[in-house]
Amino acid sequence: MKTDLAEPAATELVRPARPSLLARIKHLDHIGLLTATVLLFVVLSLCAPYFMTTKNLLNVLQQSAFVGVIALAMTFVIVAGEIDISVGSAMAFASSLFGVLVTDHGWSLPLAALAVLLVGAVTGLLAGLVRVWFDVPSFIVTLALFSILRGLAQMLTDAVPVQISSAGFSQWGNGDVFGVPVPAVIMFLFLAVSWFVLTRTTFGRSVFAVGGNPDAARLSGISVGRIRALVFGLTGAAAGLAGVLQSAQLSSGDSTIGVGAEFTAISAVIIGGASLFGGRGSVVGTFLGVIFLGLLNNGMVLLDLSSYAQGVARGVIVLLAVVISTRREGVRLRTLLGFVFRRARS
Amino acid sequence: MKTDLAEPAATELVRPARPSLLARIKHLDHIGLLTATVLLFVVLSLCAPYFMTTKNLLNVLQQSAFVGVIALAMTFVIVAGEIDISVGSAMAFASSLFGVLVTDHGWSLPLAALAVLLVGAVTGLLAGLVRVWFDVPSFIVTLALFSILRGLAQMLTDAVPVQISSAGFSQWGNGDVFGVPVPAVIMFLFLAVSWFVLTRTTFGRSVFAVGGNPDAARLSGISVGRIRALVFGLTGAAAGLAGVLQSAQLSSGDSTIGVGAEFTAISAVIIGGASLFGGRGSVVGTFLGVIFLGLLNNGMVLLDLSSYAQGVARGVIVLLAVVISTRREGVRLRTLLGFVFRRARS
Amino acid sequence: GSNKKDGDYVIGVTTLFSSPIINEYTRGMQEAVQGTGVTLKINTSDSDVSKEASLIDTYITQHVDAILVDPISANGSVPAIRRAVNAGITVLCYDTCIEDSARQQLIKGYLTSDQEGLGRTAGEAAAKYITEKLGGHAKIGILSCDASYAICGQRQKGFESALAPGSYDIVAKQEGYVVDKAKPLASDMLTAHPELNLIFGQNEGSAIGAALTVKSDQRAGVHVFGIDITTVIADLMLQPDPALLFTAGQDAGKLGADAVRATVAVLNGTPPVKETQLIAAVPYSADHPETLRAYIDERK
Amino acid sequence: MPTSMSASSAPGTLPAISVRGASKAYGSLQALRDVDLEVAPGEVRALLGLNGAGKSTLVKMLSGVVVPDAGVIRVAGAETVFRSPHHAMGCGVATVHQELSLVPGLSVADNVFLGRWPTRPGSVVDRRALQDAAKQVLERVHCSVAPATRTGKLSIGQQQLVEIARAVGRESRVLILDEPTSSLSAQEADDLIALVKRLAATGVAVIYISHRMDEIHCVADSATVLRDGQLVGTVAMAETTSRALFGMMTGHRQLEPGEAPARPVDSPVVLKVRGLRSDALRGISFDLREGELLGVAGVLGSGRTSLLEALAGARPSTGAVTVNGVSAERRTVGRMRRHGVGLAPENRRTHGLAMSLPIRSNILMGCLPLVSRAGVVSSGSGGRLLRQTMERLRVHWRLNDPPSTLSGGNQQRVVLGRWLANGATVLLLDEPTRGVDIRGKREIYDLLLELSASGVSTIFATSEFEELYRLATRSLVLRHGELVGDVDLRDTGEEQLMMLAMGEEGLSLPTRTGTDNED
Ligand SMILES: Nc1ncnc2c1ncn2[C@@H]1O[C@H](COP(=O)(O)OP(=O)(O)OP(=O)(O)O)[C@@H](O)[C@H]1O
Ligand SMILES: Nc1ncnc2c1ncn2[C@@H]1O[C@H](COP(=O)(O)OP(=O)(O)OP(=O)(O)O)[C@@H](O)[C@H]1O
Ligand SMILES: [Mg+2]
Ligand SMILES: [Mg+2]
Repeated sequence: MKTDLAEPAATELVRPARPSLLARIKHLDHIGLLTATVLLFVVLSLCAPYFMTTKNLLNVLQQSAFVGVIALAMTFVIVAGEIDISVGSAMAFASSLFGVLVTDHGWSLPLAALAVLLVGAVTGLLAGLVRVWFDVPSFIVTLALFSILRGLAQMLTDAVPVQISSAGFSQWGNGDVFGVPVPAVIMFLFLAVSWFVLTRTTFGRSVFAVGGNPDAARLSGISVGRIRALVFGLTGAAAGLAGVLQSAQLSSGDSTIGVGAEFTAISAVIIGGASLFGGRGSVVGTFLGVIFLGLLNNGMVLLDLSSYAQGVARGVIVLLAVVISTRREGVRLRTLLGFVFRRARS
Repeated sequence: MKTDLAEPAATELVRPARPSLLARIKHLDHIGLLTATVLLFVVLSLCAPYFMTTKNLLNVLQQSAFVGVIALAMTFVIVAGEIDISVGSAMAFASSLFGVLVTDHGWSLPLAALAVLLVGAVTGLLAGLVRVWFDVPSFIVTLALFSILRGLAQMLTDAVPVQISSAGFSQWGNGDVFGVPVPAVIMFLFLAVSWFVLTRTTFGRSVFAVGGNPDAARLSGISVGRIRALVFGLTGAAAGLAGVLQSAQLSSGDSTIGVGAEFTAISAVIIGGASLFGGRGSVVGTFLGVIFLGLLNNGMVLLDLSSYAQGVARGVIVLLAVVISTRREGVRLRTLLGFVFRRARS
Repeated sequence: GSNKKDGDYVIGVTTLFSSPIINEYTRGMQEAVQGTGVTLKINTSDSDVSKEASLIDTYITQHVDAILVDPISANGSVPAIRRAVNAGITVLCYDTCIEDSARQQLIKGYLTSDQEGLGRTAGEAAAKYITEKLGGHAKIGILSCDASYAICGQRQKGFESALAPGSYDIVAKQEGYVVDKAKPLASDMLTAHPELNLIFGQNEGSAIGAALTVKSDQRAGVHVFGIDITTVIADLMLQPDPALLFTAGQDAGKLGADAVRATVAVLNGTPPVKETQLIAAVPYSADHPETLRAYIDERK
Repeated sequence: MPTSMSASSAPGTLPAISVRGASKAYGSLQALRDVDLEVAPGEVRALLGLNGAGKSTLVKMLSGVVVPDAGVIRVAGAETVFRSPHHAMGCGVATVHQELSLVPGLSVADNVFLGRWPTRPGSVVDRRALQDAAKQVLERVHCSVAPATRTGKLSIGQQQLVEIARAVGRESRVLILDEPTSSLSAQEADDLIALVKRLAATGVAVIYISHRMDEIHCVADSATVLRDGQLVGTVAMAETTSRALFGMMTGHRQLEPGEAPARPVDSPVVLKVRGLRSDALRGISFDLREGELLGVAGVLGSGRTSLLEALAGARPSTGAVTVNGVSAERRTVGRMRRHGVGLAPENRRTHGLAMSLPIRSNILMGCLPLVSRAGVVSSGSGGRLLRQTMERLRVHWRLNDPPSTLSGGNQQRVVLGRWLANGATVLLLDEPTRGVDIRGKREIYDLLLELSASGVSTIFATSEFEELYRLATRSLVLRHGELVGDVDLRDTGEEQLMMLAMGEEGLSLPTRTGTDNED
């Protein structure tokens, strides 16, 4: 059973105890992650000059928006027990396609944007279908796509950024609504929508069911294959959106963007408390995860850390964040430390 | 049970019918992959000039050796139901460390090599222990390590390759034994050893047991945690070895090498017929997978494919290879195609 | 194999990775062999030394007449090149090259943009700007690629050499040479250092990233000096009161063409040129829109 | 077999295993409180209790899986503290746990000796020795499977035998079996019981957990009863009756089992099946009437599960199926659900429930269309539906807890609830009371009878005759996927049924897979 994988310790051998009081109050989840984020926030506002300025915090929002949109969609994929590592390349592909459509073929911006989203969704859907029909793990299918889409992006643009000269367009990426950067606004909209879809619609419930136990889902009349394919369509579309936004920010279609985006997105989702084995996760958690990572990167630059040190620090802190936020009932740092010491002793 | 995940179709719902004759003879596994490799081989020797020269084929072996060593170790990790995406960075780290030890600290080559292997093994082991103690999915732990080790490598060398001037040393990477490149020889040794360990020793069986059903393993007194930690020690050491060999080939310690090695290695293992959900896999299959990928890359260059097109082609072909080699009983291309068409129609 | 008749040479080319500048190189090469019977095999080594090695080995097995290599690592690329030379293949460098001793021994010619010169050209423009507009002192931020590519270090060296000592402080430095990574870095850098009033972008991606940020963050006080010219960069400089004031362009097309010609020449028996042949930087300034327009039009 | 050989009464002999004052709490829940147990060599001790009484917890203590909060364990008189399951086995206590613990990817031989493979120097597995040893052990448990077979290919029953072979292979002084027969056909169960008796005769002390009274009576010398984690008492089987035991387990005397309802003859046909075929079914035809409770009997691998799955659309099949007059074409679970047909699968844990999701979701996942408009779930109607369903099931669950916090019986009811909530009119139940205690069973029986009274028709596959006769007056009998009987149970005895189910082959186990070598 999937969850056995998720929590080896939580199989028949150790059934979850009837919810403790702590566990009960913790039905507003993410207490662990919240603590971590707040902690980070406090530390940075103490150590990093200019961190606590509206401008800077808005910056963080804007910079997080691109990967944020992807991470939100990734939540569906991971809750369904799948994974998608093609999103970075998909972003580059979308950006390149968009550039070519607008500049070389003179499509109107909205039309091109629509087309790109559509293409993204369809690509993802196809990947999903391959995964379903041939029963190949999604890791492999999307790994293939990862390489294919990057190649296509370079073919489209010959690896030369395609200038998209339109003042209005760059507003999509750099403008703001009542001071809030447009990409951030879009991310918030996306957050609201995906929260609603995942928690309030039959589709969302089905995603959980499929991730929780595909066989049970199948026997309950949920079309497991359809759901699985659809979630990849979702990440595809999201990557498309992120690609367009990124193009807007750079006012060009660029085949080099999005490298490593898949890892950032997945980290955010897992930090957000989702289980890589499906059946557990929430868009709110993911959003927190995205913010956490955004703050982290921003803070490290503000602290003038060398790019090498940044790599090291990021790794360590992400790991800590995951450990904290995936402890079953909330934070429980005590047990955590106790754990280390006990082991250390033995 | 894990394998339910591996083959959703193979749970009670659709039980394998009584073994077909085809299935019976197929107890020499990998028939699918073998076919694919042979196919590729034939195609290339027909289309690609200079492909069928000893020199070229030896080249393929040498070029495959580095990632090959890693892939062989990765087989253990994947059979145990884990994954390690830190190997590329680990390679860079090993290479950098080696360079620094030899050139800046004047250690002797063998001593430095030993030290690097040790450090690699220990790092992997630690990652494994984190995964075990905090019950964090290995994907996340090694993702963190992926970022940490790359950073450390750059710190060590300040991202400037460290020259290792020693004629004898470059032989480790470029010399040959009776015409066979040294790295290839080492890969073959590694293949023999890991084949023996995985199929003939209690450790190997335990790896299968842990990957196939951790609870069962635990109940039978197999120390699941120990096994899990050990396999990561193995990839760590292998990455160290690959790093040293790579340094030898480049006669310098370089922090930029190994990018994407994790994906190549994992692809090779999966192409080799292992299941990402553990309990299934073989080093022989992995070796075939490595060779397959080596031939593919070599062939695409010989065919003067543009580097963009190569990306696309690689993705597509890897996917095909996986589909073919993971079909439960051998190749069964007919069913495969039938599948597509049926779906297409409906 | 210079016993061949002129015209039917096969030249294997390795490129660092896929970028506009590198495309300019290859474009120049392709144009140079137009009409001549020379064929080019162009492959990218994706900034991966081992992939480069395997590329060169493959060229060796293909019995190419010459290899035109853009080596990734001063030391790391040597062994493969040595194998090629031992196989009787003529090897020339372009853009970057291997460390000197080995180079003297193995390489039949090295053409590159004057990397330090690029930096110096940008530096001189910056120096002028500092004295005229900033009252003689600048607080400089660097968006670098030198942690990953040695030539970027040379550019930095050249840039600083052109600035009057004491006329500047480098207050921040971040590694970011791919535009989508460079932009947020520039943004955070500006936040962390409000006093910052000049950014030096060591390559195309960093220059663009910096320029875009200055615009989007409305930091009118800050201006960008960069290296490399592309249509995107030109376009940025043509905008009203541009953030990117000056860039030292490589004449990448010319470099590519000359590199191929030099290779063919060596194959035809003209003695190899041992010393580095530098292709001068081409200054592009926002004050001279016509040159920028010309650049863009050439590529329409 | 003579209960006199029960050593429990014989004074002087050291108990093979004994535990004093065993207590264990899981968080707030006291799963076990101050329990004493003492089993003599050669004695078969039944451990009885309702779901959640603490049987498995006690077993896990004796097998080193859980560490007791308090309590002293003695093996052959020597006080021991089990550090791990491995250690417990080392001390001669072998256990077959309630949940199967085999590695599907490894060969049967590997599984029989899991973790203690015979080795040559350098911890190299001695494969010949392994094969031979495995062969012997398998013969001892009358398991016909070849040692080289890949375990994943075996049926549940055969896997259960492999598990037992593993325990037996340890030559241990104490053998603990936690509901070993819950997934076995009647035939296999009998074989197992014979085996247990043989082992006991050789002086092995056996602790035997089961919810099947008939079994207990023929295998056990004595019985220890737990209730709510506490020891109720230990009695020699010779001196007690089922009803007394029921009483001890439940804390009050049981009512007489009711009579199965007469088969409705005149009521309309709701399900008409004609020539149903699948990989495992060879042309099955029958009618099901409204409110009817129809049993399906057969030995392991006879096709019961296949039949139910085919009807539920969960496995591809050909043939005509008509539900309430509407013919069901291109059957999928989704379509059959719309026809009002629902399946409660054989294996709750792996196919029935998502343990990571709350009970709420586990029920609603079967009736999302009902509680949603335009794809949007209305929490209002969802809540109402859940409340109604819980009323029909007569339960009060904390809907946000995972089903793993429920007893076996209640878990089964979650699955039933899914289909009731969905307004299903035809229920297909595969082994509905597997692993469910007598009280849970009775409750489920009552529920089913009630449902049938309210017009819901049910087809249930079972391996327990008791259950068959208790619920149904009519039963289909399958053999090798063929319908060999459609009998009226009121004039068909168990023996006849057995003969029908097994045909000429008599008592030989059906092998369902060729033994293809994987090494
Ligand atoms: N790991 C655990 N965590 C929390 N509670 C548990 C755990 N294991 C068992 N329990 C609870 O302890 C009680 C006894 O469980 P146990 O499995 O021993 O009962 P049982 O007699 O074996 O029931 P069954 O007949 O269904 O197997 C039950 O209430 C059960 O829910
Ligand atoms: N594990 C298996 N491997 C191969 N074939 C199987 C397997 N299980 C069942 N079959 C095939 O399906 C037929 C019917 O099996 P099915 O499980 O439906 O019967 P059953 O009476 O429900 O058995 P069970 O008692 O296990 O439920 C078997 O006779 C066999 O031919
Ligand atoms: Mg139990
Ligand atoms: Mg069945």
